[in-house]
Amino acid sequence: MIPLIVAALIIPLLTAAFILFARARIVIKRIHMAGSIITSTVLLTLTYGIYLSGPVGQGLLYMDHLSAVLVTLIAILTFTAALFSLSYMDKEVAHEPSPGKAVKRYYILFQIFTFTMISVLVVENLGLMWVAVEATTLASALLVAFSFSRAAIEAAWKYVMVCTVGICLALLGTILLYFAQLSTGLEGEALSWLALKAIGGKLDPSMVKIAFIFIIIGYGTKVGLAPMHTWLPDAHSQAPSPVSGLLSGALLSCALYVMMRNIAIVRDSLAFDFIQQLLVGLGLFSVMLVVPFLLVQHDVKRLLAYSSVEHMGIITLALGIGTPLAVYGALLHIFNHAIAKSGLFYLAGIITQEYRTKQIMRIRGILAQMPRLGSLFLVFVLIITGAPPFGIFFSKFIITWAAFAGGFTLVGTALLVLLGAVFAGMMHYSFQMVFSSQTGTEHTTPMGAGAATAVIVSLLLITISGFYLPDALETVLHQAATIVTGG
Amino acid sequence: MMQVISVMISPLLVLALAPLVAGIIKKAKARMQNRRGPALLQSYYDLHKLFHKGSIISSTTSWVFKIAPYIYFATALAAAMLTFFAGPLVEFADLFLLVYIFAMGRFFLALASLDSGSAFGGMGGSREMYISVLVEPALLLSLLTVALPAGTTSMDNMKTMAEGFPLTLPYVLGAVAFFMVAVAETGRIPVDNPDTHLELTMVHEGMLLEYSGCYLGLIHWASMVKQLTILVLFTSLFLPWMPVVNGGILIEGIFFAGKLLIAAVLLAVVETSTNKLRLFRLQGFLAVSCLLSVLALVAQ
Amino acid sequence: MSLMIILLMFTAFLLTRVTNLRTAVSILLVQSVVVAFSCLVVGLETGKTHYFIAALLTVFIKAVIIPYALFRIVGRLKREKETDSFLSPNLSSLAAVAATAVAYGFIDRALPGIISRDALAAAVAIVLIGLQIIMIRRQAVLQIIGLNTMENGLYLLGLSVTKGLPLIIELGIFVDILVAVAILGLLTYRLKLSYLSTDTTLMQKLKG
Amino acid sequence: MNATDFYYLTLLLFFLGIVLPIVMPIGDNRINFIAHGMAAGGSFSAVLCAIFIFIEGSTVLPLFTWQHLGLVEVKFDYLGAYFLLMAGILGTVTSIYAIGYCKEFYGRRLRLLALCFNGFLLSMVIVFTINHVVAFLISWEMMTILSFFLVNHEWEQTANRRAAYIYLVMTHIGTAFIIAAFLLLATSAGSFSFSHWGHIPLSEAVRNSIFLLGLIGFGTKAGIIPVHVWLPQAHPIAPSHVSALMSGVMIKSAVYGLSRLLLEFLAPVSLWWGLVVLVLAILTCLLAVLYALMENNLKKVLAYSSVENMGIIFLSIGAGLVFAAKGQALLAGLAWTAALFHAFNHGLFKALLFLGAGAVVQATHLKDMEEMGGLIKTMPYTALLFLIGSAAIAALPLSNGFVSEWLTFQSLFYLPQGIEGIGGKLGGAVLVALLGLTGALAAACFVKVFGITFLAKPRSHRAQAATEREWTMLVPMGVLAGLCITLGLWPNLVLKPLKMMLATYPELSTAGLIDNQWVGLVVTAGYDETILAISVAAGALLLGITLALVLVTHRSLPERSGETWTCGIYPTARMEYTGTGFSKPLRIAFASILRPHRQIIVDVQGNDYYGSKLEYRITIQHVFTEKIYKPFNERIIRGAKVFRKLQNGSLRLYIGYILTVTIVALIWSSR
Repeated sequence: MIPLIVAALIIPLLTAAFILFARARIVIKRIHMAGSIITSTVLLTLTYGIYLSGPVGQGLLYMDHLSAVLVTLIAILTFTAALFSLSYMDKEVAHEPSPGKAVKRYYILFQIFTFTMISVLVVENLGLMWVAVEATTLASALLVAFSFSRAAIEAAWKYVMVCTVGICLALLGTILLYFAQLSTGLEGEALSWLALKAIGGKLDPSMVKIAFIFIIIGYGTKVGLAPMHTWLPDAHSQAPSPVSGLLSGALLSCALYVMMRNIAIVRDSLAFDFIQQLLVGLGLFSVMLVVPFLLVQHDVKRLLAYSSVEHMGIITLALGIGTPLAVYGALLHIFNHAIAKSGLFYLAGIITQEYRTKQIMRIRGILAQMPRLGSLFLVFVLIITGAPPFGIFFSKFIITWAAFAGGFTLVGTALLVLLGAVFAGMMHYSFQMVFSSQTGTEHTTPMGAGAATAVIVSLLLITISGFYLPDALETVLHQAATIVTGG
Repeated sequence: MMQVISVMISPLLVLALAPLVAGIIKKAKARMQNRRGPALLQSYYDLHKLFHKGSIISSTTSWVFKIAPYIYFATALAAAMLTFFAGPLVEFADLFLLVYIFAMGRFFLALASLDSGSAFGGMGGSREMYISVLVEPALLLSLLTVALPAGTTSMDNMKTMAEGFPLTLPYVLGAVAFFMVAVAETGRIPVDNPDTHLELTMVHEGMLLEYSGCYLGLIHWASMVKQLTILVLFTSLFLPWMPVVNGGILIEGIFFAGKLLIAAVLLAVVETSTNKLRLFRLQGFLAVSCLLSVLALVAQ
Repeated sequence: MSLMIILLMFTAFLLTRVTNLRTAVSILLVQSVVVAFSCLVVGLETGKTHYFIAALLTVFIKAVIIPYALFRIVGRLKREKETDSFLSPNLSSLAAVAATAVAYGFIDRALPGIISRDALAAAVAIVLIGLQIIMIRRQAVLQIIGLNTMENGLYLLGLSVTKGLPLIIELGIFVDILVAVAILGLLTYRLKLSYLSTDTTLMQKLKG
Repeated sequence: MNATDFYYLTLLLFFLGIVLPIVMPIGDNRINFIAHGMAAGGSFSAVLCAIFIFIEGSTVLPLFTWQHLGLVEVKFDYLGAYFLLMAGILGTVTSIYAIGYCKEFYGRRLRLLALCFNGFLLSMVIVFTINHVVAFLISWEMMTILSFFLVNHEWEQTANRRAAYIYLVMTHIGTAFIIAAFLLLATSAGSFSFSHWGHIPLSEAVRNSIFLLGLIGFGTKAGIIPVHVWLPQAHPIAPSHVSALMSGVMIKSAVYGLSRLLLEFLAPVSLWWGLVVLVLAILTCLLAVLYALMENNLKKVLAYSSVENMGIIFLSIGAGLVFAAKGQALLAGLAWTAALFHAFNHGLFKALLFLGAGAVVQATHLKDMEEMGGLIKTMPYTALLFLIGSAAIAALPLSNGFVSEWLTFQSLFYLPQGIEGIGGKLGGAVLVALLGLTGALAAACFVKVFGITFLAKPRSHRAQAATEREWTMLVPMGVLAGLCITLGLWPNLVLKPLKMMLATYPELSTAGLIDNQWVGLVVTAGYDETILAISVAAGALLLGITLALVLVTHRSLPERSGETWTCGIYPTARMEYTGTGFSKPLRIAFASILRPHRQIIVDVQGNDYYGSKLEYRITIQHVFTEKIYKPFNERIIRGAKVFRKLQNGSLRLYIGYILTVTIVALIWSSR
């Protein structure tokens, strides 16, 4: 198992190195695709291994069921994003002065980004986890700024600044947590998650409380919780669409993962209703705050980005409720949201390429001109807003159910109503773009094979997850929920 | 057997008597206006004439135009049979059924008025439906002043209940309310003028403008039957007192006829002593009726 | 150690006042050297080797590479100067004083009787001042410096309360900072190319 | 064969109806026949299934065990079967009608239409039978989404899109309330199976919140004012066979849901629930029928009339709640009978009218009644059937509409027995009077609809060129018309199973409703029995007609044909009374509610006295749309625009947010 983990870390870096020395674009693409497929396979094998044999760890590397959930996710998402990038990027760089270089840069950064995300999930130490999270920001910042247009630079700048400031607060929290660990006087590796988890109950509550606040706000910035979410719509809207999909689906989930790791530790020493109030409050606030942005929006990718904020809010809320059911729902929702949202970003990418604008006002008549694309987009919007019988409906339902069962009746009702408002906003703009007889563009190009496959794979996965989860995934999800709830 | 015979006879009786009542009202009205007025039996002559004349059917019309008189006639007769308190079907009479049987006749007549394609017909139909909309709640409310104490909407029980009711203020209020509705429902001044021949002021007559011959006869006859029915309703529910003498069916019949006569003359008096209201003042008129009914219900 | 803390606070205060980019980078350099010295001091106190390595790394990365990189960027940015800050230098110094007061107040209130109270409070104060610099200053380079100040404050915190993080983590942090500065520097350069200025308030296109 | 087999057959056929249009590479003509044939077959099998349920009694059919969510079952009980029967009958006729009607859609996304239609039917069948709340919610939401696609089928027009959007969003938000209500119940009961939800001990506050949430949720689907606004917009723009199904069955699913909620889950009920429902219902009836009367778009009139009829159904539900709260089982039984029977009847005649309207719209390609007219001559069968539907919806005696309206009247009449004192008496009387007013307005409305659409001379070339539709469209309408009359004459056909169903609820008793085969209905709820003598009334009417026929035809009088008298001018269609004119007196009478605004544009070029052109426009104010929804919507948008300033692009502001949150959180934590 451990060699596999190491392999999962090394393969993306190796791929990046190979790409660096490759010349022809077709070769670059092949290396890239091969690397991604191998990475994904390794990651899926890891999950299966964890399902069979339980947590593994050695030194600084550690994987348990919680990481397995996220690893699965990364495996799926890097695969679809890699696949989608193939045709998308060709079109994207067509107008660059030196397309070959740009493509090369993109694929290298892509692989490095994958590496940083995987490293977040496989390290055991909270300090290293912090390092890895910061590394994801840095790796993705250049992807966000990929086109170096004014808007892209602006987005990347804000992304790095806001996230780094946030992450600095998380570091402050982590140091305080370390201080609390030292203060117990017990032996144990510094900031080791397992060690901290073992002595969780003995940590000084007042210190842990402050540490936890800093950690939640710090990683919350990265998760995109309001009001620290400000970087998110900028970065998501300016990044190339496969990267937007990865940012929204994988990166936010990784940040959530780190948050969950920390929650698992502090649960033993803090009064539980403190954690509940903090997380439920932040979660509900996030859902609430995005509503006006979804009701009045002009940019299709920003629309999707705000929807991500909303979903992160829902997940945080579920984590705050904290019952095993709620956490299970949260994990399932992370999974479903990642797949659906990345699919949606891919589609939005195709749309923006075809219409050469992100302005909703200018995108008209998708269904009339590109029936397949239009219907796929519509279906995905329905999925993301929680229409049955797709996966998101179920995870949303489980979370709401957990809210009611956990005594958060008012919160649950408020959440349902807010989701209705979100639905109204999302649908309004989607209808404008999809149904209309006016035309926005004259000539259309057929969807690339890679792009189509990526979208179809996402659609299939999200549809199946509505009806059936493989036993392995189901078990892993349950075990992961137990880990977060302190089992 | 007796029952079957009376079922057969009662409609004929109604049909036979209705023009007479209409004649009485006309005569009384004329007398009060210091006119000689038409003969008491003039309505019979009119009907006789109409039923011996051919008719002109507008080429614009369809079969709806032709069936409407039949249905109107049938509803009037059915209403009479279900209200005529001497009749054998009385136990089947129900307030809501009665109201809706009237509505049925009106429905088809209004359709027929539109079928002719003339503006006058349409205007008549439109106004008739307007009046019916105002009348219906008032009619129901005034009947409820009797039905609610009776605890049932069966006409028979309502009548029994009314007979045992002492002459009190609520009763009088209810009676006045119903009488106002009766004026509207029979199409008399101040709601409608049955004698007008000026197209723009016609309501009920406006709908009939295109009818002639026996179709017109049917409708006229049905209107008279309807008028009689409503008067009977009034007398049975709001003037229910009978003499203490037990003189069998004949004495009762005569007494009943007397009360009917009073009601008919009352109608004539009202018609003579008031002016026709402007069409859009009717809301107020019927609102007063509703208010009186409500007062009656409160006071009970 | 207290001397180091005082020096650090002093540099942080200075940073709130400078308008010249080159001066600001120099101050950051001094700050980093002070941080390295503190590390060395702790190393001498405890006698553990990894502090010496950490101090060496600090000097190398924070006092050599980063200032060098920033100097190079500043060299390319001709006629860039901090003007029309959100707050005037006096007011921003006042804000820094306020931040220090808040930090002390907060530490006393939340963690009464903690051992290294001064160091903790100073560290929090420096973090807050760093945040302030990012908020108040318009120039991209100054914002980068603000970020570094924050990081230095945190480093100081780690040193003073926990006697430093494990070496591998520190190594990671150093690499992150280095890469962050590199990327921000690259972005600053691109900023200059496309906006012809490194005034970050120009970047207000993405909204809503 | 038994109920289960037919149920599976239904599911199978609908499933085929969904899959075949996707996979079969054949022409639209065959798709049309196959898909709608499947739909018709499936629906008919649903009818048989429902009948067998009534014969065999309730059964539970376990399907599968769902992770976390427990055992999913299909429950065949009488309540479900009653609605299944309704869905089956209407599904069958509308599917057959669709075969003819959908020829219009050849080459215009017919496959999508057909498969959504099958899916829509499937989801409704599942809604009425499933016994598991999550499965219920899924099929409920599927019903909404699929019907949205049907409504939105002709999305090329902006107005359609807008209406479909409002429909989707409003019902989606309604579903949110239903989910909240059901989750409250589920967490209290500790189970997702409807079977375990009866008589759960709940606190008063929880019960009341469940009621209110359920009322809002289901009320939205039912189109109860003030959450009705989607209905008059969505129903008219759907293809007509879909409108028929939506008005006929889909909005009744709200009645189904409320029945389950109020009869099974929340029993015993509180008095004030009934009062709330009564007030909303009467408001719904009156306003909707007034709007219907003012409307000139044929299908919109029908849509508003659906709102009105939902109001009538809710009136009896309200009365039923009042009686049940007071323990008056007999009267409660009467009121629920009235409600559910009217639901059934409305399904029949409203579907008939929508199908008829569809035929007219297809034949003329017109929507506005003011341009129609004279269709009775070119489309005689459609006209006759439409007339029967109009008579039924105007509750004329001998139609099924009258029977259920009579029952509603009766249940309102007995209201004083549920509410003591003068309040009950007056309330009952006023409600009866207002229902009478509603009835009269509905009659006026349908006089207008039929008269303006079908009678007199055609008002446009298109109306003149209309032709009768083919038999696949006429036969379904004929079946519905036949059912309307059959149930009007012999209501026990449906009342009998209905009574069987209501008798299963201990709070209700149907012993007071005696079916006297020969006379009609006998209600023994008051001090004495009240009789609805259908046969007598029919006999009397028949007698009257016979007598009239004898009078007229006993001697053959000459009958001449001539022109309508129009003061000596040759009559043209332009002299006919218009729909707007027809409803004008009522518009003036109810001006305080309708707030009509009229605009007269005179072009006096050429001649100062009679000008060359005169245009008359009248608009009325839909009070809830204008006074609540529009300002609300505007305020939300304005508010959203203000909130958007939070993200104004300034980095320092963003950093400030983080700082603020940190400080707030720290202060809050050390409180």
